Amino acid sequence: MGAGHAHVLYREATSPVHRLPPEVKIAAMVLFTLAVVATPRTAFWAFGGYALLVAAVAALARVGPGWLLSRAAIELPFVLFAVALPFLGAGERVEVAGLALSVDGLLGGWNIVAKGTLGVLASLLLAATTTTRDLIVGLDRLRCPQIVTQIATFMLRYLDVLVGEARRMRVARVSRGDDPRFLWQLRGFAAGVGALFLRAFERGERVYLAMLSRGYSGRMPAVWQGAGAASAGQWLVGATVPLVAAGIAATAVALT
Amino acid sequence: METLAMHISNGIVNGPVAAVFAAFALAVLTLCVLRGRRDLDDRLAPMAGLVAAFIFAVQMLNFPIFTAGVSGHLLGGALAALLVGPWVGALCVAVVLVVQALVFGDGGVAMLGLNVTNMAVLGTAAAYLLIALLLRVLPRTPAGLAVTAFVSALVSVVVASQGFVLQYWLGGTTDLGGNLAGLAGTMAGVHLLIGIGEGLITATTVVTVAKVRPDLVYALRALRPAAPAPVVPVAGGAR
Amino acid sequence: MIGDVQNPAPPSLDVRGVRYAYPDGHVALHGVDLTVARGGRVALLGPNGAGKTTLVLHLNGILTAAEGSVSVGGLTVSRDRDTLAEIRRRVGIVFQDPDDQLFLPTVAEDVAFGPANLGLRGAELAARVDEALAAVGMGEHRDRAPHHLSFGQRRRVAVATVLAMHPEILVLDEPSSNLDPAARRELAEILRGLPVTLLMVTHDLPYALELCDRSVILDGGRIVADADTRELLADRELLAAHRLELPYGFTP
Amino acid sequence: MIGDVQNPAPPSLDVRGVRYAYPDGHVALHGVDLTVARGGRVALLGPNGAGKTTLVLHLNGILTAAEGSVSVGGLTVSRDRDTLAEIRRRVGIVFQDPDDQLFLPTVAEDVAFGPANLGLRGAELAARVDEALAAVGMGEHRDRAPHHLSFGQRRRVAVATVLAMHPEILVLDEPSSNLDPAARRELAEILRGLPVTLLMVTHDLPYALELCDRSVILDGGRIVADADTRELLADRELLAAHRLELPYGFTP
Ligand SMILES: Nc1ncnc2c1ncn2[C@@H]1O[C@H](COP(=O)(O)OP(=O)(O)OP(=O)(O)O)[C@@H](O)[C@H]1O
Ligand SMILES: Nc1ncnc2c1ncn2[C@@H]1O[C@H](COP(=O)(O)OP(=O)(O)OP(=O)(O)O)[C@@H](O)[C@H]1O
Ligand SMILES: [Mg+2]
Ligand SMILES: [Mg+2]
Repeated sequence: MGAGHAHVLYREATSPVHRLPPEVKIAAMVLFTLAVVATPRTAFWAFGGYALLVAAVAALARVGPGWLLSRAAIELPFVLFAVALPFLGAGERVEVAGLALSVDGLLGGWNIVAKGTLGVLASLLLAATTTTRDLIVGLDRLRCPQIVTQIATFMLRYLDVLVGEARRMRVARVSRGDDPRFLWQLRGFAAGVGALFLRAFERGERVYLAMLSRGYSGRMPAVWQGAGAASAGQWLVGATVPLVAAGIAATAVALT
Repeated sequence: METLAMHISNGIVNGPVAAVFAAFALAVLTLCVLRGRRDLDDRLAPMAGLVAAFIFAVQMLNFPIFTAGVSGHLLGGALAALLVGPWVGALCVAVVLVVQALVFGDGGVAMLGLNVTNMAVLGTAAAYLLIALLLRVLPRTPAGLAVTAFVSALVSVVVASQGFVLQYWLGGTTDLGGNLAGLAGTMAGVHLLIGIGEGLITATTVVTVAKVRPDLVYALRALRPAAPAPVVPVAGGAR
Repeated sequence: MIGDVQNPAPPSLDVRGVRYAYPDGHVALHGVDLTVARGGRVALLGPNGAGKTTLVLHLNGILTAAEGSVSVGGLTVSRDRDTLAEIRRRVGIVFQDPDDQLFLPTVAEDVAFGPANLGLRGAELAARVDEALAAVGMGEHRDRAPHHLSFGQRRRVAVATVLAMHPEILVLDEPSSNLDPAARRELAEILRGLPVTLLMVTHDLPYALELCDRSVILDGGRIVADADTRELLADRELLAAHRLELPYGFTP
Repeated sequence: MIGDVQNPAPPSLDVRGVRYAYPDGHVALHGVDLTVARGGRVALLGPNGAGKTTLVLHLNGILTAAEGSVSVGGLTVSRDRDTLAEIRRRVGIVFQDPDDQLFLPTVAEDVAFGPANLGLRGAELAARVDEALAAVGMGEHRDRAPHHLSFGQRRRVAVATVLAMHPEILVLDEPSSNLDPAARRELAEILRGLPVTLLMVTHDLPYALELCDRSVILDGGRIVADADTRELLADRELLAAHRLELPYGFTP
């Protein structure tokens, strides 16, 4: 069992973006997204500007476009919702390729695709350049209540415990002649889930008690906090992205 | 048939409505932090982490319903409420949503207030109210607990889905006109099915835990003081 | 062993040139060759991290060699489901960590799991379970949860789960660790009485001498010695080169 | 010890009438009394399931006795956070299962976790980590993931995590199991050189004799014997009554 500080989306590299303290990256990412969402949907040029900004950060962070686009597929359900909107929307209709589509629906669909995609790309960039541990350190420095960071710390660690215990259970079964293709082909998916839950809890509880035995008091020791909190300079560097985005958004609002 | 997932992504609901719900969610979560601190002892801390991890893991399993690409996933509010209580439970679900929004892009960051309101606040609250009611009226048997878990999970999922309908009605970026009722119906129908799956998983998980470690089920400790938890504060460390 | 016309029965275990690297790139086995004849009793010795457990996990296809092959009674381990099932029926492995072995809600269910998968039912199954639990002295704990037992008790149940399957080939990874001295001796008595091929990983050299006439030393992912146990244990220099030592006051 | 006016220093460990039942109702300790003076070296012996691990977990407040009390250097274990923190600073426990102990992504970080919690930083912290890893011979694996190590390697790291904290009282639950013979001896040498109070659970009686001058036997949740190790090991009848036996060919 390990605390897997490098989650699946983390891209090991050294880049200026990787080196930026996590609290700066989180704040920049959140503010950027807010600016995007606040932009009127008809200011098409603004979204082009945001896309350029994302591309610039991705290049700085050495994250390739292929990786970003394949991971952005998580958004797919909402893209489908967006595609359905022109058919469902009310009001004025236009004829496109023989289909009567709602203008409001078309714009709504565009709105969701554009803002959704930009938001997903921004969070993927954060994920690609920040370990989960740094993420928690960042939340901690942004004054997130300790109970929340503590739950988050344990959550990330228990994901590994769950995976580890599931693996052990599978090895135990197959070596004694069972032949399940998936976890849920066990005598009922749910029964397996209940047992896995209990096992993972008891393992995790013992680990937690062992941590207490080594002086853990609800917060990871300060050395874990990496290079120390962000300096004013780093905040300034990090602020460029949301500032540019805010500029674009303000112009767009003023123009429409 | 459109595709729906519970994580609202950026741009579906307009900014002002999102902001109002963000303020609402923040206020409720602050209350949860204050109340949750009292609950979170050596037994609940690892349990809260596991509940969050478990919800995180099952939310990753998006599963298709019907044939037409409608997908949904489990929400976990009832499981959290049963195992760690309403306050810490809501925090657990909220933590899952925050981490998913920050690093997986699952659910827009700007829509976090909406998602937290639906899944962490409405879902958990509805579940806990039902749990409190059902545990008092149903017999104190594993079957009673299973029914409680099943029903509260089912209802909480449907309630959470109607939260989305409400928000869309208030601030949907596209006017669906008469289709809003259709949206409400589809959401309820789809989430009834998801709720059945969620109910089954919640019930078996909670019953399994209650059978072996009744001291770990918050709802049984808090709502059935007649069966006192063992005197030991920290349970079962030894192996 | 090749071209052995006198004895056409294939060896119980035949490991040839097995190389294995863990997913993180760490190479644990650098070409291991090992043959154990039917009914043979072999101790697998070696320092921590030598690759013993890794080798054991190849014997029933839990890990699959990057190079080389493993065969069990003439059947080559492959990804084919039916072959794997048959191999897992023949080879019983007691894991080093009992938590890798036990997963059902009660001890009795856990012990019954293997034989039930072999098709046993009803009275026959119950008899297997009772016999195996009695052998390790855990009969009175049959209805308890395995994860609520002490470490040594779990190890005993882990042994019982495998004994209950009556495997042809028994592979034990550190079976005596965490057992109390009486349980250790009782286990040795049981193992001596079983008509099986035995491969036992152990750091307890006197225990190896007690149970196995042949010993191999694995170090750094390679077999570095293979001899009669008594002779091997007498070679202090060889032992010392591989972090093995006889306990104080013991002479083989 | 009560009214011991000659020696005002409180005993390192003082366990009085401790009774404990697990949440499932299983009573593991039925009133245990045990006192270990400062600098004492005591082996805790007993059959599987006797309650040894349960007792160990009481020594730093991980489990809290239903009845009775535990005090460490005069400080009574209670639920008070500050007292608990101080007690956990003094008592270092090596758990029986290394998987319960290791949880960080790399070996070095895991070893640093305890001392960092004690407030150490920078070069001092690094020195502690290096020293502890060198003591168990795992220095070269410092950047590997603990869950990618062999069982014996993990046990060594688990020992290092506690050594790095420089506890006043060292409690080890079966430290020698799964270690190769050389590592076993090296651990004994380290333990002998440490100026600490030592309580060691073990099934390995010669190891107990090597390291501890006093031994207690726990059986069925009660202390049934407490004596000089050599004398205790000479009492075959007593040993046999509690499933303890000396290995073949060994005379204390
Ligand atoms: N899951 C894993 N991932 C990567 N490397 C591993 C993994 N498991 C073991 N190793 C490495 O492979 C080598 C062999 O490990 P193995 O567990 O086979 O040793 P062993 O001989 O069983 O040791 P021990 O006596 O300590 O049980 C070791 O160097 C170990 O660090
Ligand atoms: N988590 C648990 N829940 C319930 N009972 C338990 C639990 N852990 C241990 N027990 C029981 O308590 C008793 C004492 O267990 P303990 O682990 O203290 O034994 P031990 O002396 O350490 O044994 P071993 O030598 O096998 O490690 C045993 O009967 C065991 O079955
Ligand atoms: Mg091994
Ligand atoms: Mg024990």
